[in-house]
Amino acid sequence: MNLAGCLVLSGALFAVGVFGLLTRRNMIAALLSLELTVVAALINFVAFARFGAASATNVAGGDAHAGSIFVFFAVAATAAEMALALALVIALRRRRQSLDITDLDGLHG
Amino acid sequence: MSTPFSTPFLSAFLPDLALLVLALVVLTTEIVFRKHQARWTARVAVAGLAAVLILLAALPLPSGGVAYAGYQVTRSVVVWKQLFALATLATILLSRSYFRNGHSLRGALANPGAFYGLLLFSTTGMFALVSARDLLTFYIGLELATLPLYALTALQPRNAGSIEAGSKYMLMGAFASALSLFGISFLYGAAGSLGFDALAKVASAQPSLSAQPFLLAGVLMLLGSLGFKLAMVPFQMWAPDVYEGAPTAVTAFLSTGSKAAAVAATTTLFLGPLNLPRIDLGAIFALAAVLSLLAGTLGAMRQSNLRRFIAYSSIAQAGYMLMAFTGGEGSEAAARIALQYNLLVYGTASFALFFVVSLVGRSAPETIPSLRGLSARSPALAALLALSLFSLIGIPPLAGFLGKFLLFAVAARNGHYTLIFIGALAVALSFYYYMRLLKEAYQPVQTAENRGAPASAVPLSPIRLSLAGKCAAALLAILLVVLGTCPGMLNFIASR
Amino acid sequence: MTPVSTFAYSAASNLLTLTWALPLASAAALALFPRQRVSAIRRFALAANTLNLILVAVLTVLFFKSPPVPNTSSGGTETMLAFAADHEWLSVLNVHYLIGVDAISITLMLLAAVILFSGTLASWTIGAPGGTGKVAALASSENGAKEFFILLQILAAGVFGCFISFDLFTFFVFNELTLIPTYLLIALFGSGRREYAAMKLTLILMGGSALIFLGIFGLYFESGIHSFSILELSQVRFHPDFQGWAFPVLFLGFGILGNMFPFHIWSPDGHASAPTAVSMLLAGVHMKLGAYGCLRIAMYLLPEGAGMWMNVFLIPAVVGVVWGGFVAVRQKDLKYMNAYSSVSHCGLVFVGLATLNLIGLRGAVLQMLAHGFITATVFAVIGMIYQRTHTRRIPDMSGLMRSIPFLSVVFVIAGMAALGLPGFAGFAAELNIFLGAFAAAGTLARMGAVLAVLSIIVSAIYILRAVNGVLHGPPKENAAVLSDAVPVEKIALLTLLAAILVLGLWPGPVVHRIDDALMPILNNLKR
Amino acid sequence: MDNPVLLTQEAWSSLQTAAWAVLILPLLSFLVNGLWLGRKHERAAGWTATALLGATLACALHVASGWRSLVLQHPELYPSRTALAWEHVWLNFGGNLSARLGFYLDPASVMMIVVVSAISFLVHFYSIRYMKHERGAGRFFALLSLFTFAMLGLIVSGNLIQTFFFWELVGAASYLLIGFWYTKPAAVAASKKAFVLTRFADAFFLMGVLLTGVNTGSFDFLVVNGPAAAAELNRTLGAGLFAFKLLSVTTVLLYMGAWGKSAMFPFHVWLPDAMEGPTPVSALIHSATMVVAGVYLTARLFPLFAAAEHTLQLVAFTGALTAVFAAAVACTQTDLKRILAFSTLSQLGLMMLALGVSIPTVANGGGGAVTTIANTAGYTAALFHVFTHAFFKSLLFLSAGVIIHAIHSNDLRDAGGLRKKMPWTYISTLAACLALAGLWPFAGFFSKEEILGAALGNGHFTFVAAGLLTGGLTAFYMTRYFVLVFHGSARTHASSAMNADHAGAAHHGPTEPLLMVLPLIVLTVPSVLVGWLGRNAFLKDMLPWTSSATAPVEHLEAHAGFPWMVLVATALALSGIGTGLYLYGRKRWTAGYADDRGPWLYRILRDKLYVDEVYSFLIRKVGSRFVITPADWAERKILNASFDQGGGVLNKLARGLSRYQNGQVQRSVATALLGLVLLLALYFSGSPLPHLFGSLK
Repeated sequence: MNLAGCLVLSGALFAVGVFGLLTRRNMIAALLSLELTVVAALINFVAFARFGAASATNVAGGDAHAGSIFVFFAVAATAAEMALALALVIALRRRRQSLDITDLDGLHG
Repeated sequence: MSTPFSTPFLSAFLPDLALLVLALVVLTTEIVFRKHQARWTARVAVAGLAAVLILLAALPLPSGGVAYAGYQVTRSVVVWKQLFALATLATILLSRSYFRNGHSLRGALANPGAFYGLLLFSTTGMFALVSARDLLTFYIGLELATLPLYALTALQPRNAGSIEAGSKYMLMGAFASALSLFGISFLYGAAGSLGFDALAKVASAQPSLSAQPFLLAGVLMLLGSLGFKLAMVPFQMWAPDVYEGAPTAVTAFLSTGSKAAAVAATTTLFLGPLNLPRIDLGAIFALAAVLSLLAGTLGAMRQSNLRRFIAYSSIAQAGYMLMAFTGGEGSEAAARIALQYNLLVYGTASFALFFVVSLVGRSAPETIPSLRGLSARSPALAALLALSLFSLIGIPPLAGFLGKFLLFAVAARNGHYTLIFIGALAVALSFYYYMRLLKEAYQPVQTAENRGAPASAVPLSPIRLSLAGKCAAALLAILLVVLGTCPGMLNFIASR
Repeated sequence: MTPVSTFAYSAASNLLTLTWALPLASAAALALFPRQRVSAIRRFALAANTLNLILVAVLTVLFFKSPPVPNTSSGGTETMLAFAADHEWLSVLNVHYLIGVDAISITLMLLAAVILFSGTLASWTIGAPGGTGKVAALASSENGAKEFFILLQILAAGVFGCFISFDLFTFFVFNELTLIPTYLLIALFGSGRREYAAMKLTLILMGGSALIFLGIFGLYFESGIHSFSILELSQVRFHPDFQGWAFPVLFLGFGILGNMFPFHIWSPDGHASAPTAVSMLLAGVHMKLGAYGCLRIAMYLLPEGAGMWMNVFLIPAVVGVVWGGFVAVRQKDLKYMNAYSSVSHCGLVFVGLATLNLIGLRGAVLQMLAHGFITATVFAVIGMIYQRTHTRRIPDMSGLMRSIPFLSVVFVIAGMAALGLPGFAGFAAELNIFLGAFAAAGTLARMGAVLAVLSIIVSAIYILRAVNGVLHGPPKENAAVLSDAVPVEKIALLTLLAAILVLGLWPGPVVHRIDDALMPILNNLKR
Repeated sequence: MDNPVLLTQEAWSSLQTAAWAVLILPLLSFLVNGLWLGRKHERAAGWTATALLGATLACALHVASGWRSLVLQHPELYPSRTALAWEHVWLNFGGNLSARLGFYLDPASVMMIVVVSAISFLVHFYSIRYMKHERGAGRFFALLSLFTFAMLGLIVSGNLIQTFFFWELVGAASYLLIGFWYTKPAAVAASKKAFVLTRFADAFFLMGVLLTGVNTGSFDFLVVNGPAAAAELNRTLGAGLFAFKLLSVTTVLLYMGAWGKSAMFPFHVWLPDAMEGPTPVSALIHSATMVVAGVYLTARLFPLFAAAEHTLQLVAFTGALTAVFAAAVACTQTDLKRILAFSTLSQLGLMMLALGVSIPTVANGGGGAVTTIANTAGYTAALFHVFTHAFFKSLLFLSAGVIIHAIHSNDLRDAGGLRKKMPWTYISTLAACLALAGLWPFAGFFSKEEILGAALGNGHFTFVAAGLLTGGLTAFYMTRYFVLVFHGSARTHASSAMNADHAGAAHHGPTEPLLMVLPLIVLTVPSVLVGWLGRNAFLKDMLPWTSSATAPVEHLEAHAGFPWMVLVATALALSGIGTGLYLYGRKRWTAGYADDRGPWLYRILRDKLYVDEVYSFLIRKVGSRFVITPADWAERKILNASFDQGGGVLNKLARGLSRYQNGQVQRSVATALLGLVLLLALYFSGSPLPHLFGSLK
């Protein structure tokens, strides 16, 4: 695998995630696709850490490990976000019985 | 390298730590105070924030500022923090009455501890965001500043709009944070390290941005995510719905605190490492500014809901602030001064407006017609409304004018004369839609009666202001005029 | 940065600051008055404005006694100021509170003070039950006298501030300061389609100030010395390309405020809906701010730009003169008639400016003064007739000479002055403008001059139509017995008429001083 | 070129004070009556005004005698017989171009001061009785004095600006006086018509003044009339088709002023309507003073007009045309004052004709740049006729006033058989009619003979014929007027009782009040004697200012054809009187036919050749439909509408935006993405859009 391969993979994943967000009507499905986009970003980080300019040219100050460390923080932050999102989903379920995103157009204009 | 516990480091980061501790304390006060939870929690929060503010002002700071690993605190960063703290303090003061029953047609707010806790957590995030020295701290600060807002928006489960606004905001926000992650990954890829100095070196090394795909992709995506938080075009479509759905106090915080954080973030990034002549972002910021002005003006022109009106007006104000980023080489200092001063002024005017809205909102739905006859019900409030509107428009001698003048000055330095003209035209058009509010306020209730129409739906009960309310109104009014005429505050910010 | 020529910092400059501080202070004081005591409010406002008039008169006498001696060291292109003062206001932007007065500004201030004084007198019945000031707009049952006079004083403060400030930022701040009161005065106290007229007026004026805003930034940054002071900027030679676009921007910006032809659409509606005192101040003084700005800022600082563009701007000016006249002939409403006559006379001011020679410029400044006094008198008389007959339509009135002789005589005199009868200020100004136009080179200037002279025919037609329609002819049967002018109104009208006559019969001293003030501008234009 | 010598010697001081008084006194009378007396004590107003005007007349005489003794008798000191009593700079325009207020003495102005103040004094005196029961008499006297002040100011002016200054004041005063009875719509319309029409001509006059000033560098008559100024103006401007000589254009523009004020042919329509004003006004303004201002101006600028090729011919032509036309129309009018108005028009035409014929026709050497004016007979004749005409024409108007006062109507058909009731009026009117007809001993004969002589001397035979024809017609209509008024039976016209709307007339005093008759008698004397006495003085002294001091004045009597021409003129006059007596005395012709009966020529002339109708057509159809209405429409529909349309467009856009904002989250995300992609594409495409807002540095 080389850098280009990884980038293509993450780009594809990102596209799938965005497509899912835009088309799926169910809230949870949308959250899932959002997760996909985050995963794509994480792959990117690791790819750059491994193949990225930092390691190859060993640019002064560049450190290969920053990418992996970043992944941990990113995962933690996204987890918090998803927890919050699910709490909202539950509240929405209790309030409206339907998780259809397209119904969420009470506020408009 | 100063060790984490040597005095300058400690003194620099004490306020941030104190704020974090305060947030945790406020979360737990619910347990301690059974009765009158709201009042006590608010008192603790206010006291804590006051302490943080004092710390920020008093703590000695070497002129060059203190830096440790991903965190640095310079004198201008302190000003940003003071702005955030002030915004949060004002929000807390504004939201206190919302916990009592009958204060708003939307029903009372529940669990104060969570409310204030989330607010303080968001402020801590902003503190971190603005004192970042590398992309990691930047990302963490950004997330910590934004997540609590989703929860805050959805804090009134009984009110359908709140849940819907919260969900929408969360979905948009999540997408934006994913975008920022993606962007940061590319920047990391390009710079090889997360540090801002590495990023700056890489950004200035390559001949042109287009030759550097990763840098370009990273920059644009980050611009997207910050644009979302700034509510600039084309990422502004969430703002009207969320402003309308969220509780009033949260909307106030969104339009002042969150916007200030977004501007601070954009400043730290795009006027810091990425502000290099080759990166011709100035033109893109200019285009975004013009589109935001247009969207804000058009949106506000026909709006009858007060909250959505304020949303569109804040989009337009974002347009003005974007102008500061078109200053090009060597305009960082001027842009920072202009942005900080404008945010202070815009914040004051917005809170004055929200103060009026909250009082009017007690007995009437928060729509523009419900302002009718305000001058009869309470001349002081009508005068405050007039002052805040004139300041939002930017008419001298009120503070808004000086703020906008500084912003335009930064754009003019780089020769963006067409942009300034459009900005000035937007000021003219803004006069039209802001005056719709004032016209309602000074509309004679009499003519409605003597034209035989039934007495307007709003009972003409005069609005009585509590003592605290009166002081707040007076303070805001004086601030609006003094900030416009006396150079004191401007010199303070400039000296930082 | 060339050092700002040191001024004899004299105590008089405090007096100069007082000219705008006094109205503002009286506005604040008026706020403390209880709403019901209308007569107390009126008397206080009158006292404040009288004091202001005396102050400005004293300053004028002081100025005329010892005018600033022009220094010809720097090629005479530096305006010498009397009663000058220079305090730093915003160090971040290098903004100075630089005030001072030369002949042009002191005479315009005198104009403003006289009109403010007589305007206060003319709106004596505002707020009184049954008076025109019955404020439908204010929700409270009492009348709006308090708000009316507060806003009027703020408007006055803004106008005075403009005339004395020689720093572009301060000038712009004072210019914008007049926007809010004008809007509120017309929207709350006007008549007819007042909200529409007030909004239209303010939007177009703000559009104009957008252009001025742009021009000021251009001057600040392109001058290299990053200063707003008009005196310093006048010594800078801007790049011709910059002047190429900056001059039209600034001239149009001020032209919109100064009622130039295509952008005059705000003034007829604005004047017709405004209460008497406001339309007097608006047409008499506020519009002169536009022409003053064109002369002091656009032409003085960007002379090469003026050279390039003046022929182009001659066309809208001349068309404005003729257009204002033709449209005025058809107007039925007296205020619209006078508003369009103001369009025509302000067009003459721009024709004067477009000649770019001493006589023409002098004519323009004189026309500013003359038209200021004359249009204020006509609006005052129309306002007083409206208070009595409650109608402004010419066909509805006839034969008023018999019932209100004093007002009718003043109306005839003001009408004669308006159509440029010699002996009044109008003729002295028009003579200079026409002579300047004929002396200017170029066939376009000469054709413009011919059209401008022919406009005196049209002005005769519409003024006589109004004067004869309203005053002469058989008195209407239902004409209730109208009460003639009360002493208060008489004083207002007589002060204005005195000014018109003095300026018309003895223009010598004023013209001599104005020539000295115009010298620096001309030397710049010739460089 | 000799500038006017400012009278500085001590000897002139009394002359200077008198000169100041001549101007100040009428102004004082205006202020006193206008501000104070006018409203409170109407009676007193009349007497104070008359007293002050009497004092003015005295001062004028003193000035005249002083001038005569000090200037006229010393040709060596004052070769051009001109002097300047005092001068005060009003405004200067750089160089020696300046507007000055001065008191300029030369033969023409001295003569005019005396004539104007005399007639004004008499008219004031007459008005005391005439306006006795009039409402607002105080205002009348104030305005009359204002007019006299303005007229005197115009006469004594030494430069074009001062002339224009008082020219306009005279116009305004006549507007106020014509519209004195402001409740009569006819009077109001007439005053507006007079003012607007004269203002129309004054606009062109102002242009002429400005062009002269700009091109010759000065406004003073002495400089303007000098050869240098004419040479400077003598260049062609414009090219090809539009090439025009600046000198001729300037002089025609200057003549336009006189054209309008002296009511020459196309601009005469306002004078007959001006008769709506009170009769004393007509007596002063529309006979002796204001209308003559045009002739006076042309006389003042005579050397300049002579220098221009065709201007004097234009003057002569308009003069002749007006003379003949007015005389013909006068024969058919039925209104007393309108007959006199047209008669004044006709006499003015003669004066202009006289001025016009001053230089020999092109045939015998005339035309081209005239350095020395060979033959100034026309100039002298014109001013002589102004002098004589002033007296008998004001006499006629005043007597008409008495007649109207008695029969309470202006209509000729109501008058008749008044010979016995008004003996004094009868005698004075007879003298005036004979003078006007130009019979031998009376004043008219000498001045009209001079005019015809001048025309004959310079070879203008067509104009001589016109003059003779006018003389004949004048005699005819004056006889008609005289016979129908004084002789025959007292015809009571059906409507005479009703049209007593004329406010002042409804009272029963003596038919011939003494106070009104005195001025008539006083005026009869000059009407008879002034021609015979004044002729030599005029011929010797009344010469135009010429560059070369001693211009040979060739007397006309020596001209061969002169004596027979006098005989032909007298014969024509007598035949005119004879036919008049025959038709109206013996055959009892009535004053005029009912509206549409009578021969076609009669009807055309009675309707004044429909010139009024042409004017109203021009104004109503052409003026308002093609100029005013489109301007008004464009103002409302295009200019004002542009603002509202702009608002409309913005509203539509706003509605579109709020519809787009339908609350769907997915739409928000999609817009965000689309925006991001667009920004990327924009950045790369290098399209001008981002740079549109880029820096203009």
